[in-house]
Amino acid sequence: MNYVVDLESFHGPLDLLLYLLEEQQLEIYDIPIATITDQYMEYLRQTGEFNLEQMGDFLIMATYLLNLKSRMLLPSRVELSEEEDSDPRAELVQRLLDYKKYKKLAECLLSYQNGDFPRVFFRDSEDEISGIEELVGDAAQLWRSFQVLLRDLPEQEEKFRLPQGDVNISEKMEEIVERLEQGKAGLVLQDLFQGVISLREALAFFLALLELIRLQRVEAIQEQSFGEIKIRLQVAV
Amino acid sequence: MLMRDQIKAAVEAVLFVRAGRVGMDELVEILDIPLLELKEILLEMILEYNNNIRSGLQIVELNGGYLLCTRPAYSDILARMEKPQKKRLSAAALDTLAIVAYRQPVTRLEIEQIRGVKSDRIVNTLLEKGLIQEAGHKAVLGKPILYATTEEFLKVFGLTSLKELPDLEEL
Amino acid sequence: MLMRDQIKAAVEAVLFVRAGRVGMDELVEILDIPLLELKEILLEMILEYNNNIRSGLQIVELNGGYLLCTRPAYSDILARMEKPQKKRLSAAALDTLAIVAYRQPVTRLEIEQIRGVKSDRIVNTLLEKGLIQEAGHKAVLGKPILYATTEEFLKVFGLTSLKELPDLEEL
Repeated sequence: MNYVVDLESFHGPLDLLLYLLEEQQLEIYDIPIATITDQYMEYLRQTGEFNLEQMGDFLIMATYLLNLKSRMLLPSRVELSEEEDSDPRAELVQRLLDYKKYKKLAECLLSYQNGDFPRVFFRDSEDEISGIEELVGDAAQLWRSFQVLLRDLPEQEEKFRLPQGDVNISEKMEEIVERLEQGKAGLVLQDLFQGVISLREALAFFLALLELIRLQRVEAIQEQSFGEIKIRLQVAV
Repeated sequence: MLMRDQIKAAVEAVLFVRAGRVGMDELVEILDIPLLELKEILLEMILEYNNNIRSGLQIVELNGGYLLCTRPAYSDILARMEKPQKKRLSAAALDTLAIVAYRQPVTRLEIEQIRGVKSDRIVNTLLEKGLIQEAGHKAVLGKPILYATTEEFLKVFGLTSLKELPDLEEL
Repeated sequence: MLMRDQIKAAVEAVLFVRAGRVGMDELVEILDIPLLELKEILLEMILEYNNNIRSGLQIVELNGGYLLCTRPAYSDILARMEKPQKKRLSAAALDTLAIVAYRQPVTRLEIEQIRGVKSDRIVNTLLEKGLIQEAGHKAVLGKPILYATTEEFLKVFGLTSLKELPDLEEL
């Protein structure tokens, strides 16, 4: 049967494993690792769209399962020490048992919340009903926060600042044409970037160059692979 | 089937939990007893409460429903109670609010550039609390939403105008 | 000067108004009577409440304070009350909350080890909802934050103490 499994509906890889075990009425204490691993991988394969962050957790478990599977399959050639002799599944079994326990506790909590178990009720506060909470604050506090933020800013600003209005491509286009008009033999591409101090400026020069080429005012010629790229004014035909 | 005393206790519990009026029809439904019997019981309860000098509470009929509330005699004492827990803003909320207050109107990206961390959740929280509001779109690529502070913000921070914010340049 | 019965009524009114725990020191301040006398009165009140079958309420001691809440006997009836838009917790939130409740104080990493998934978002959500709180730092490398449940947690799940949680070993 071909269907897409919604991984979102599982809280995580342990939940999916428990589901697989329960579905086939398998014992947690004696997990058939090979079978379960194959089924687990099959589930992942059938999964269509997924949330990347969540998928990461599932993939970590997949790696772990594959590793377990291979360890179970390998014949033990060497005399194993006491510790290594223990069932490689032991850790997984313990994790599944732990997880199952807390899952049950979560169900208990839900029953409490629903009033399925004898519980006490507290008074609904007016706050909760109206959704109004009285917030307090003072302007000096606000000002101090901002001061601190500004003080820490310079470093961050260099890192995060995005292109703003200071990069003007048409100015750069004029500059390129001007420089090409001065040097008769044209320029080598790298020369364009001489004296450029910021990445944004370099980007502006490059965009300006592309635009000039598109407008057929300038041509760029590379005579051999990996050779210099020469730029010169296009001669009007 | 509940005994009469149990019904009274249940009514008290219901009125207690709901911090407001409980309609008669709702009481009938919750307690699953006939309307007439319930009315009779409530009348008895009101009398009992009124005669019990050891209780600071009373049952009051209001718009065809009933309400548990304190007796007026204790209003002086209750006035001494601290008002419903005043909530302080978290440091993250305060930072974000400071940026909006001083840089408004400001986009979320601009806030993030100053804070150096993702701020979508905290911006949403401030929106929900009514401390900031959307204030149009910035005329740049993607037309990001601009945020500004609200009147509620002024109220919470005890300002009558944004001009009262401490001056940045003075530092 | 208040009479003893009046003090009891006043205590009841104060506990009623505050939808949660009222600290002993706060009670002393509000009622303006000596601590020892107040303690004695509260003990009497707890007994009186417990013996009054006509009351659906009880006084409970919690973290050195007192609070008024319903008796467990009426949980069936009260569960029928419509909760004013109480938001249900997601299954993931419940899982996480269960781990914090039983393992507290616990770090985020420990939670993630048990759940097998990243849990930073869900931990933040629980913090925002006030169901868990930071409870110091663990004395290990990196000094990770420890989390514990709050009084709000007890309130939402109708517990008067963490001891009322089902026994872990019995499951």
